[in-house]
Amino acid sequence: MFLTLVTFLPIFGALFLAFLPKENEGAIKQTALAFAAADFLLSLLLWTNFDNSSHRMQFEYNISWIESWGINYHIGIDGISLLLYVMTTFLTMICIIASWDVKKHIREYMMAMLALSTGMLGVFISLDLFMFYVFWEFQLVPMYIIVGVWGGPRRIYAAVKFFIYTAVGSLLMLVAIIWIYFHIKETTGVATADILFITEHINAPLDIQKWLWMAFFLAFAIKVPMFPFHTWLPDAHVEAPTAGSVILAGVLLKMGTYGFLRFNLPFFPQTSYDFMPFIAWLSIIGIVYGALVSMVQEDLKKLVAYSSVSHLGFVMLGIFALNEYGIQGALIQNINHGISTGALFLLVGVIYDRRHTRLIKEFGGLSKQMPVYAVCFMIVALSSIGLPGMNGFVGEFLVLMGIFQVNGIWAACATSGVILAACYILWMFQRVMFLELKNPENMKLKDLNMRELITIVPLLVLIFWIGLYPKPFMSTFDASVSHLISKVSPDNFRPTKDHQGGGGHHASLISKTELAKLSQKLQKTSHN
Amino acid sequence: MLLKLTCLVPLFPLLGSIINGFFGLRIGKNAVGIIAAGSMGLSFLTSILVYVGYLMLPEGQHAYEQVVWSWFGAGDFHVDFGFQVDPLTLVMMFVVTGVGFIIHVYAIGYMHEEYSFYRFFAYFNLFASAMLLLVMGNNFLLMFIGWEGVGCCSYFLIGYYFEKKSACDAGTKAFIVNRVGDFAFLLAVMYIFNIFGSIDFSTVMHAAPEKLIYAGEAVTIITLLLFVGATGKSAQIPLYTWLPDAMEGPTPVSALIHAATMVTAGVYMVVRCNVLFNLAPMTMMVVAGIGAATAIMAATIGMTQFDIKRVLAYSTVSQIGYMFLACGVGAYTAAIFHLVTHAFFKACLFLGSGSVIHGIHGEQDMRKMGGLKNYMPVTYWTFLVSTLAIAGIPPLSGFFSKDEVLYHALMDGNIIFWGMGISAALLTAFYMFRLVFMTFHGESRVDPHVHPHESPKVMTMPLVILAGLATVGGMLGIPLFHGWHILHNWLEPVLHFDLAHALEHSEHMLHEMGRHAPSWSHLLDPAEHNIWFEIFLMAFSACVAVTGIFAAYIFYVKRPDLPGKYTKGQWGFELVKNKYGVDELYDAAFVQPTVEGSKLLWKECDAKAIDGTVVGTAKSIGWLSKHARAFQSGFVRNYALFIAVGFISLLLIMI
Amino acid sequence: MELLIFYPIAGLCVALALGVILNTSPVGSAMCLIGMMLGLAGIFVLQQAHFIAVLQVIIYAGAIMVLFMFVIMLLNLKQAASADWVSRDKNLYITILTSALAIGILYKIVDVTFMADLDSPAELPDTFGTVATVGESLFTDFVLPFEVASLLLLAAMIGAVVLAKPKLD
Amino acid sequence: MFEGTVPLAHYLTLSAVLFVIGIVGVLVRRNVIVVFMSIEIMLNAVNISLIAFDHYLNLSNGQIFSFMVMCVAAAEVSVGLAIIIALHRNKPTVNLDEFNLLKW
Repeated sequence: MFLTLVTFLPIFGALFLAFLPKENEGAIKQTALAFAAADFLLSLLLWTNFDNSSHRMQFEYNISWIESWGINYHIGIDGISLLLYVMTTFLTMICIIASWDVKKHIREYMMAMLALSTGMLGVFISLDLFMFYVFWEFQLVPMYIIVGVWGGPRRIYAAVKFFIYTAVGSLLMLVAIIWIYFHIKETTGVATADILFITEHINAPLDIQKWLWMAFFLAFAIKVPMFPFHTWLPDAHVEAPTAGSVILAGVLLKMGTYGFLRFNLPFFPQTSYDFMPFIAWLSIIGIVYGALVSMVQEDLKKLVAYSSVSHLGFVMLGIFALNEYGIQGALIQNINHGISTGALFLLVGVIYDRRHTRLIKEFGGLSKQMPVYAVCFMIVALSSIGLPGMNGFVGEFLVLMGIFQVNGIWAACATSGVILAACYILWMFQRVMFLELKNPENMKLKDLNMRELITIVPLLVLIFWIGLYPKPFMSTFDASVSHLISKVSPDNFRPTKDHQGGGGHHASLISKTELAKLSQKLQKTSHN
Repeated sequence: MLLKLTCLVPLFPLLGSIINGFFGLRIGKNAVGIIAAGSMGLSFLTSILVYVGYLMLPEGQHAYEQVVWSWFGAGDFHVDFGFQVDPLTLVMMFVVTGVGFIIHVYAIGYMHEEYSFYRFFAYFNLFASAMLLLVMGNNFLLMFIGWEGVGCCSYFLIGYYFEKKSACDAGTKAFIVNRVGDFAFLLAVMYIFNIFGSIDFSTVMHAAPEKLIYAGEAVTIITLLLFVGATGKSAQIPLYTWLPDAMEGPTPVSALIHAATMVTAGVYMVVRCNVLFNLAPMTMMVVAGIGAATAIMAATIGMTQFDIKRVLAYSTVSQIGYMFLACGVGAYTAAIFHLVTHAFFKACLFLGSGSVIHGIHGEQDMRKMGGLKNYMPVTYWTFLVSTLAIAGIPPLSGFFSKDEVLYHALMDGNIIFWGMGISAALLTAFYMFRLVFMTFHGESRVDPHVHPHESPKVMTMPLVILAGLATVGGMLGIPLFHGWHILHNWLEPVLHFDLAHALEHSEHMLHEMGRHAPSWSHLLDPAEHNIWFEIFLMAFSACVAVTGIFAAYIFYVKRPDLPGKYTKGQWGFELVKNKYGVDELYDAAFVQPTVEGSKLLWKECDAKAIDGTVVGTAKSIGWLSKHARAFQSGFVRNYALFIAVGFISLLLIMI
Repeated sequence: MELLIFYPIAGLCVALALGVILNTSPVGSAMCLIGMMLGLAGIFVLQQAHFIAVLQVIIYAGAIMVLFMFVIMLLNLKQAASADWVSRDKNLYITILTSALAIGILYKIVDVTFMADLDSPAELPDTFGTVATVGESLFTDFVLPFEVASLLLLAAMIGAVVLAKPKLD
Repeated sequence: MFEGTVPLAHYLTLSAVLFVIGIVGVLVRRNVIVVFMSIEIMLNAVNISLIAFDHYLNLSNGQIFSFMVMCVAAAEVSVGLAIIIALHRNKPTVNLDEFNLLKW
């Protein structure tokens, strides 16, 4: 019940705001912030009461919703969703502070923000497929409104593209959900869409599994977004208001990766294993491609948006390493990306607010005019390129190590993204922050004010915290990941050692396997 | 227990950096300087305490590990935030904190006019802290924190004058080139984990002989990757191009980062992983070859440059080449020995050049110097001492260390390496004295408006100390009395390697795999140590050094017109002067294609192909709808027509 | 003999029907339509459906056509300014399509009709088609539809009044 | 040659021809009155068929039916013409293409 409260508190806040007079902007903002902050604190309470050692769903609550179809209001939280959940409430709070200066329709803006928050939280806690789908679609609406109403000049185009693109994927997922529902009904005799139940009992035939997997894949891959489904992202990011971009990068994209972990992997472990090379290559292409394209962007937000494609490539790669290093790395990288990219968007938003442009060539030499800003930007940028000691490194390294266990070549290709990340971030940083302060308009820029500092500093603290001591974060999903791995580990599906002829999925470089292979050959010859 | 203080060593500079970074503007320049240098001094003193603590370790224990906290992990992977104190670490700690302290003091004087004094020292302290992490970390990843941390600080310090485009470019270049090396390093670490299931130095080094096959594929790849990482950080072929550009930073930066400490991190890393390298003879060949080639190539470029700091930069590249040459032939002691002496004399040279630049108000072109020895005597004499040291004149430190490298190159390597080394030594003596003669001797070519002056005490004192160290540093490893080689005995626990044991294991493993082990017995023959031969070599190389100096004397003091005459119109000279066009080559081969390709990728692939497909789908649906809309014309007659068409088609089909 | 009467009347009816749709003036169309209906009444007589023939003349040719004429007069419709027949490009293809369809269906109907293997016609009693026979079945078997039809007419009447009257306010 | 009664097929053919003429009229004419008249033609064509079958099978149902058709025709015409008048009052034209509000 507590979880329900935390989840729905923001939308109650939104309803409450609707009754406030439109003119009283101060009260509106303060109320919105109060709700968001309360929600964040409550979610922290959730975290402190969370039992790290268990992989089971916690704070579970299950009552019937639509009885005749066996659809339940079933919620719960486990290690995989906990951090995302807390990050959602956290970023919502930050975003509300960051949008303090919104001029147009402030009340509606705050309402949309709070409603969005509930939508996103719902996605992470739903344990019923239909409920999940409802939340999944529901959060599109406030986001669509936020981009479409408070966005930049091409906001309508971006909003529509965002909405339709993601909805197309979700519809296929709906088909898959319905198929699964009837399949479960047929095989077990229980009409239910309960995710936990399905995870236990689903046993779809392999050829159909492939299609179901693809349907889920499309919905999540668009959301993540994986190459080549990423083109909605730059448009949406560029046009969205600052807070919208932060939420988009920080949480919405994570829903895609969360989906992979919650559905694709546990429902279809065999197919996930079969598709591993496919995903790995898509992710690697995404990593390199996102970085390369990011490098030549002229618009700051677009640059950051493309860098998201690259970063999310790492997350996907980690998930489909299908081992503990990879998935843990992917989960922490999820959080890292939310923090770093969120902070980058906030910082870009700061100069956009002041100068109303995001073109890199308009800037230069800002670090002279705005030293505090420059330092913050620098830290965030370095975290984004994965400097060890900051958060990005922990995730990236684990992901790469996970994938290295699977295939050394993949790891090498993906690691090249680390070089390219340095290229695009540093080049951008140089052009924006360094060089001479030439543009007269930039000479009047003010440094960060108190409110902006309040939004950035917590993120900076987290950057170092996760970078230096990620234990409190990583221990939350330790048990859940181990449990997941026990089900999806490739060892369950790899042909037994006797048939291991080519060993195509395994790094040919690894001496352990080499050893094993040779010893088998030896045995065979001795038998003959 | 004194060893518990270990974690304080990197902490002091970090604190200094934080204080200076946050409050530097408010507390004033003097306080900033005191905090910065003081934190380094404290760090140095703590290092001494740690050293004492280390000496008090019980017999047989050669390393102390201190785990501060558990950093991160997943599954069976686990990495600690822990420090390790062993002889190698201690040597490096002393170099970093000691030389670092001296350079910090110097920088107080050198940077005094700067507005962002505090920023400089914040970065500088941070660098020292990162460097200490690098040398003190007890596992590869902690080393990597330091490894990247120093790269990052170097980036900021090179780009310290961020309003200058060349400085920014140089910083970015340094970072990115370093990243290429880091990429390889990371892969190596992952590979190591894959094999050993751990990335702690002690575990890996201990298990290496049992888990890796001598000259096997795995160890060769690991060491090659590690070495690529080292080439990035230590500016070796093919990743050396960033170092000369890095001279855009303030001179103390060049002295500390780009001469004494950071660039030698690669050497440190190779020595740290000596067990792995010992198992990979092929990599060793590569290391030695690259080292020798870099030594000679950088020396040739150094002869043609006129920017005083660039000459020193190339000289640094060249000297690090020596260190890698030493590593490559298995003479790790020699490498570390040269690393230490190089830290002394090269720091002194850089600081001296800084003093010169400071004295003539920022001029760096040697063609606009000359005759400065009368104006700045202290600088001159210290500079001369260090130059003699680097040129290899006995009994200064450089002579001993370089000679040890060359001796091992000949004995454990082959005559080609030795030949390359000795030619590089000749060139070194030549270009270093060219530098001295052009700067301090002859006619003054200084701009008449500039009045050269000696630098303040705070700058000259460090010079004197470093010159002193450069003079006596050779005592660490006088090779003549073999049992008395201090450094060698000291490093013995780290460098101890039982080849026979490793080979035995390899044979065993190969046998298990059903392969036949090649004959390795010749590897176990002990190398003969001929003291007279060594003395002969020493004498020979001293003669070579003197020859180089004499040639420089002829060219730049006696007949200053000669160089111009000989070099004019020579395409070879132009090529060398343009650094063999490597920068341009890299630019054309890597940078431009990447940038242009990315633009193409963005404009053509992303915007047109991928987004075009998406938008195209939407548009074609729109187009269809637009035309389908014509059916809903609103004219009743049209609707009637469709009813009729439908009706008739039904009729036609059904009847 | 019957055939001799049938063919001229049928031909006339077809010609007049064509006249209805080809005439440019509504009045002309209406006149053609009256002619066609009278011709059809003749056809009905030929089929011995005397009652219906009479009704045809009274209701169609009389009442309905008069109504048409009234409306035409009321609206003061002159010859259309531009012939609406094929005035616009778009109409051309509609016309072609329609005609093609029309020919298609015509062909099909005629084809089917002539292909059908029909029995010889039933013997007709004298009472066929008289008012008495029709009236009898109308008020016995079909009394409910008959009443419904009257209701329909009533509704139509009211509807026509409501629709056609000018707004009250 | 002109002996005997008219075969059923001839009546039906006449009916079909008239019906098709009616359809064409409805579809191609734009004058709303003429369209109405074309509808009348179609109704009449149907009547022919009904009577012809009656005649052929000796029934009275067809006649009843054509009687009903006439009723409907009368009702339709009265209401339809009323609508036309109402429309004409709103928009002084009888051109059907002008009445395209259905498009929205």
